[in-house]
Amino acid sequence: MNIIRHVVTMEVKSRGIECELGIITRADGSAQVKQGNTIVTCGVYGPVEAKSAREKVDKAVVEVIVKSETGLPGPYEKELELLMSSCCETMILTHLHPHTAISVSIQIQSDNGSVIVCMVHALCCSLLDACLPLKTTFSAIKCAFLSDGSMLTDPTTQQEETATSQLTYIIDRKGKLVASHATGSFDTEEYIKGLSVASSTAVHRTDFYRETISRKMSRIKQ
Amino acid sequence: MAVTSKDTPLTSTPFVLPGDKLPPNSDSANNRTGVYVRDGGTYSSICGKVTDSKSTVKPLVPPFMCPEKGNIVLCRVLSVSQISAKVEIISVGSQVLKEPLMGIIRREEVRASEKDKVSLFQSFRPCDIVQARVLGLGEGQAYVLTTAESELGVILARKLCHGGRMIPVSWCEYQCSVTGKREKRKVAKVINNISSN
Amino acid sequence: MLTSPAYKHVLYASMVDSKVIVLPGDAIPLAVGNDIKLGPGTYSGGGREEGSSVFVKPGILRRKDRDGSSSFWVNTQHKRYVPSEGEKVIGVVLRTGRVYRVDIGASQNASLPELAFEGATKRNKPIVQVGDLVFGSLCQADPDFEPEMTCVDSSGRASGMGLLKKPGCVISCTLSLCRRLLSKQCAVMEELQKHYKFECVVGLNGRVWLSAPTLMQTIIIRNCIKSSEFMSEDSIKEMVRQAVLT
Amino acid sequence: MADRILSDFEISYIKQGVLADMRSDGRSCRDYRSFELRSGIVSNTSGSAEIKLERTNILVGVKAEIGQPNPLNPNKGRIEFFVDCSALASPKFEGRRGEDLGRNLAHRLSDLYENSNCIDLESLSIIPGQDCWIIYVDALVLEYSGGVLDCLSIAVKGALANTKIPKLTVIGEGEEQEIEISDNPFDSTSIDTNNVPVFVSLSLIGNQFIVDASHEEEACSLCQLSVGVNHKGSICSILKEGAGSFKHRQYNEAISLASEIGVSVIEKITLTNNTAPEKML
Amino acid sequence: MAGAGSGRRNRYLAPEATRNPLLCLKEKKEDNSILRSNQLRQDGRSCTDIRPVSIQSGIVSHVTSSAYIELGDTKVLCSILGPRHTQKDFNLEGQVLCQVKFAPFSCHFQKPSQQEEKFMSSIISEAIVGAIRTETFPKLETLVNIVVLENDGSMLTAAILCASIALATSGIEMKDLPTACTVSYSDKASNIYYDPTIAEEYSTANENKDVIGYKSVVYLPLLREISGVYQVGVAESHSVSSQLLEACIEGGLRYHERVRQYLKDLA
Amino acid sequence: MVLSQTKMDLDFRLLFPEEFIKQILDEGYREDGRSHNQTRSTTLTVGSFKSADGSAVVRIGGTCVACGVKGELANPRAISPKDGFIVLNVEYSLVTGSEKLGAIGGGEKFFSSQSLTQIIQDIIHSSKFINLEHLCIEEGKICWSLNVDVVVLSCDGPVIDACVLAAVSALKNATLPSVEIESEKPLVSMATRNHLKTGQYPLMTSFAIHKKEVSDTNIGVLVDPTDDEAQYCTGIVCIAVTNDQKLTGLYKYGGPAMTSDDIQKCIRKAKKQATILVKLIDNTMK
Repeated sequence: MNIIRHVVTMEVKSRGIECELGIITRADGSAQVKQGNTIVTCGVYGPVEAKSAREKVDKAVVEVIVKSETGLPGPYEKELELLMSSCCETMILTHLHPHTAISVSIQIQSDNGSVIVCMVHALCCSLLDACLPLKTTFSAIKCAFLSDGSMLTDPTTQQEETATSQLTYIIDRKGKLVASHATGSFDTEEYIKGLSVASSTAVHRTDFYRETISRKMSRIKQ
Repeated sequence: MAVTSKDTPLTSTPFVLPGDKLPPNSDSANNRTGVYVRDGGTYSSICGKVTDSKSTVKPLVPPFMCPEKGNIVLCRVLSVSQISAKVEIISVGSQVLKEPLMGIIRREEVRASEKDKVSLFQSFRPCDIVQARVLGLGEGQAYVLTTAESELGVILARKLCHGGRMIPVSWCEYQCSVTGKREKRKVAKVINNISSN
Repeated sequence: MLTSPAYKHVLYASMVDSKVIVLPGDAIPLAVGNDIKLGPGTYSGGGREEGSSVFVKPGILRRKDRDGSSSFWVNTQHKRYVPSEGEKVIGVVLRTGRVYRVDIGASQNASLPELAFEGATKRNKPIVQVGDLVFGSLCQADPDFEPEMTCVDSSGRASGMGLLKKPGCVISCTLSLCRRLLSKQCAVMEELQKHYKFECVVGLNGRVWLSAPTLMQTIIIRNCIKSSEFMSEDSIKEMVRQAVLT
Repeated sequence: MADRILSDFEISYIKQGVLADMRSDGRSCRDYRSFELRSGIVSNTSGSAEIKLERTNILVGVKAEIGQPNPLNPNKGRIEFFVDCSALASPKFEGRRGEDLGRNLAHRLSDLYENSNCIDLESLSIIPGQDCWIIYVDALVLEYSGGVLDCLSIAVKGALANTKIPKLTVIGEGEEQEIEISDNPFDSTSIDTNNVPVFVSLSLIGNQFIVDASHEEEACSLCQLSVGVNHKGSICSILKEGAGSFKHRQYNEAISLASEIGVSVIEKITLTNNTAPEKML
Repeated sequence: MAGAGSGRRNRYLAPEATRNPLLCLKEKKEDNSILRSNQLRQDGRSCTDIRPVSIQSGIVSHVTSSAYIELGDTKVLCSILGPRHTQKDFNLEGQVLCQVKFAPFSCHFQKPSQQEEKFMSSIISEAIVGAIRTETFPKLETLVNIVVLENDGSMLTAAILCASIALATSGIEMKDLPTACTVSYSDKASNIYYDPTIAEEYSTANENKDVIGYKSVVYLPLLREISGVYQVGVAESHSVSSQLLEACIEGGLRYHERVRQYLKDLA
Repeated sequence: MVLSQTKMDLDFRLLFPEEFIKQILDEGYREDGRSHNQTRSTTLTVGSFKSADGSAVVRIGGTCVACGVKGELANPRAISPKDGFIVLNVEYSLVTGSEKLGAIGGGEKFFSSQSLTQIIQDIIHSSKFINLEHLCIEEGKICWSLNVDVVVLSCDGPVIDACVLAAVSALKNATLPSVEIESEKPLVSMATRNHLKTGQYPLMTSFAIHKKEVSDTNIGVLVDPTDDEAQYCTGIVCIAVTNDQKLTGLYKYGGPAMTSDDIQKCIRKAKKQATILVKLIDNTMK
């Protein structure tokens, strides 16, 4: 299973994404994404029976569980779950599978900065692997602004500590903003600059997804 | 020694609290709404102003009416299986329930004629609005409902995602205004001009 | 539509056999044919005219032109079975009673009425225990309701459907492999038929039932089918020949 | 308490019995069932007692240990209660229901002992703010047939009377004070429990309160009043449980009845305590 | 938040070994006697005065009904979740479940333990259920949720009054509106303080010698029955406790008038 | 009750709440008559609970949130001897009746209490509202640990805005007694109480965004959405602005994709709303 390193040139310096599909055999769709040494594994269990208490009549319910490296899930993981489930809710055409549940479990294996970006890519790859009906593919990028105004993309943990603001954008293939998680103190120009950088990488990420899918499909000779 | 709290006279002031004495009225037929009888005297069980005929109380807040046998209820279909359809009762008579209650329509109670050849899949779909009559309390969690009369059944078929309106075409079919697709339902004969009873 | 960057390296004119990978969100090229039929993997956004029809599943774009109208669909490779009407599936009986509950690997268990077997009447019904394998077709599969199975075709005959009573094993594989096993010129099946005499039932929900005279043969057949998914035609022939020798 | 399903006829039978002041086991509404209290029966505890009231059987063990005082009142000792309703007593006790009932009883007891300051807690303090005696009272309900709160309070009173706290001397002063416990088992002080109150529960059946209701009577009673009474007959704690409600007059009669019964029960306890020979197991 | 560390359960935990500042006070409070020289209490009320009562209803949205009451500084909020389905087993009689919770900042020293809250919930629910016509909602349950925002004495009174106002505006049929009152008393009930504040209420923590106990009674004024009693502290004889009962009933009736006045203005 | 034509519109709201709200939003109205950019009246009362060192109650339309700050003495961590602690927790109180039955339109909350806790803690930390060093009494030995407990009493709309406002005004209102150390033991004197030193405080505004049926490019934005509107709009944007107009948090959860000028429109609205709230805080704090 050769892994294609996908290094994006331009001024968007990113640590390069490596993705492996089908990691978890029992899951309907699964993916492990490595960015530098931030590693996230995500398993998707396609339309399954929903618990009658949470069952929705007209659309599928999305349940996301996030587990970080150590310890029990606390408020930090709960907030990431909210971000991921809101992405799924808007991207998946849930009204095609009423009365069912789509359960996603995300395990952060090692966290060395911009973990949300890695989680989003793992989520998108595993949804593609599970062939759930999606409106569009989506990807993410994280920009950290340092005190001297310079911008770092895809920062590691050390760079994140020194940064004054960390802006994470989740964008669809046309570069429009699907979700965002921005903390630290910044102003509008910085946010918009980060957003324009993010949307410029949208096309590269789509090609990356196309590569991953074609690698999965190429194992089958028509 | 016992506190001689004044015996509550017939309430001169029009406002009544639960427990205040009401003059005994003859028609104790509708003794359900806001009045109850205790060892002889009739007492009010809700707060409100006493109406001029001094027998019923205009309630401050409409009292909760639990679905009784024979009430007509408006409910929304939740899920349909082969033997029964689970519904969520939205309003009882003209009183809107603050929190929906569970109801169930069994296969035998869908249609009056040829009961056993009914297929629930052709009678209801989730998100339909159904008018039914309460058969009884039932022993489980849900109330037992029936749509065996001609004016009971699906009133409004569900809204399709592309906004088309479903128009009843015959006693057992709805047609979508946009795509023209026909869907089978147990249609209620809705007479438009009769206001709610 | 055509000039959008997603297609800059794709030749759209002749793509019957060249592999074109489609991602969710790619627009369907309306400019080519006049009326378009959309198969699985596409979504027409609810029938609005200005054609917001989009591909929603990733996979290989398949296209077939027949007398002016071209139909598009996407070959995907996934495991979770979504029931659709008329497909023949293999299920495991979970609960018996007036209506059997059968697990067909979908989001809801299918219901199989007691009398839906060939020649079944009130008195003599086939004895079915929990865990039995049933091969039947889905007579009703609507996303809102539970799927319903029957083992009788329209004229009341079993035509191969019913309980799989003989000893055999079930392998679960991806849905695209099952479809290939059912296609006429399937390499691995032809090869295996030359060497062994065995019975094989393919359910479209990703389950294949095999029964061969000896255990050894069953295992060989099982491995050949499983690994044939990732090989080309001739390498399959080669693989089967070696397997048979050992 | 552990509920027991009664048919309507049984309920009306019991009600008429109460009206005629003649209950099913021959007692009048004011009679207490005879009970037998034995103390000093468990060896490795500082004090213990066991009570048998008709078919209710409760075993209480008391252990005294040295620990931290409660920061709110640093110069006082502490009493901790724990009641365990074992599944032996009735099938309804396994799992959560037994625990809930046990916790309620323990809370009721600690509420009584804390608020009616019947035990001189200052004497239990060793070094104010640092160390004090903590009395752990563990009760085990072995058999259940009504009146469990009363028997529990009687058994605890008996066990506390029987408790031996070893003498100890404090060496050194200022910061590091040492405690040295004398190992001679005989020279030990005991806790003064004469004004420890006892619970009397009254159950309302029909419109009359009866004392010490049996299991069946408890099941068909509308509500219960549990009254803590000490040896002088003064009321230490009152709590009404159950959904029923009663008139003003009934309440006053019930409270005066309770204080009489309480005094007579306490006399019976002190009687059995002194006469019971010290059983050295 | 460098200080607190990442939470392990669904809450961030305070660091260990924290001490309440009230426990290490520099200057001791000298006079903690209840009565000032002119027979008035610290806040200028006479022994039988009750604190000003202010009531609001309909504060919480998306619930059947709600009420908020302030007795002086004691603030209690109650909401009723109307007759709804119950997961419990089948029971023809309607169920009433009451739950009391204290806000984390509601008490000066420590928030009451979970067992304490359960004990108060059982007292309140058993006092209220007698006044509700449970036969009008068979097979269903009604939830009475009470939150104490600040506890400055006679918390049980505030909770009962708040629950009865919320029930009155919820449309659930009732036999009677329960009312309640709390009094604290000194030795041999020489003087009885109506509606005591937290300082005047007896508790082993504060060392005021004057007060030796308190009693709260829940009363059904129109049925003229007592549906809840909780007395703490040593009362000399049963006549003392019946004297306290009369004081509570008399206070309860005053609160009942105040509630009737409020509901009348509401109409 | 046979549905007659006149009763249809009332029951339309009851039977198909989703379509009803979508239709109203498309025509530019709102269920309670407000325009899309109009917020509901915000009332803020401070210092209402005597049992807490600092407290605040915020009411935005139907939403009501109470917050109390209680200080406790704790010993600082070895790794950060100069830092005190701020332990912030948000919880939905029992009164909100959060566990609702009913499949469609069930009232379950968009933000769970844990995610609210995390967001508000991030915002207050990143806006440097309170410097932890100010909470230190004696380095390495004794420091203050502030328990900030936000209790949501009623939720009908932007719970997160009310929580941030409540936490900020409670911390600004909080006064801590002065403490001296005598032979290793802290002595607290209640006589002199001094306020906390606070920097820039964050203020949150949230918007519900929905896709206009007419043209799917532009996005409809609702300021200060009620619970029903937030439920049926597919996305929520929360923007935190400090009182000196710098951004300190921008969270977008789901909903239609937005271009950068949509976002700038929201940021401008958020800054305008923040100035209103700053005025409100200033005149309540006086």
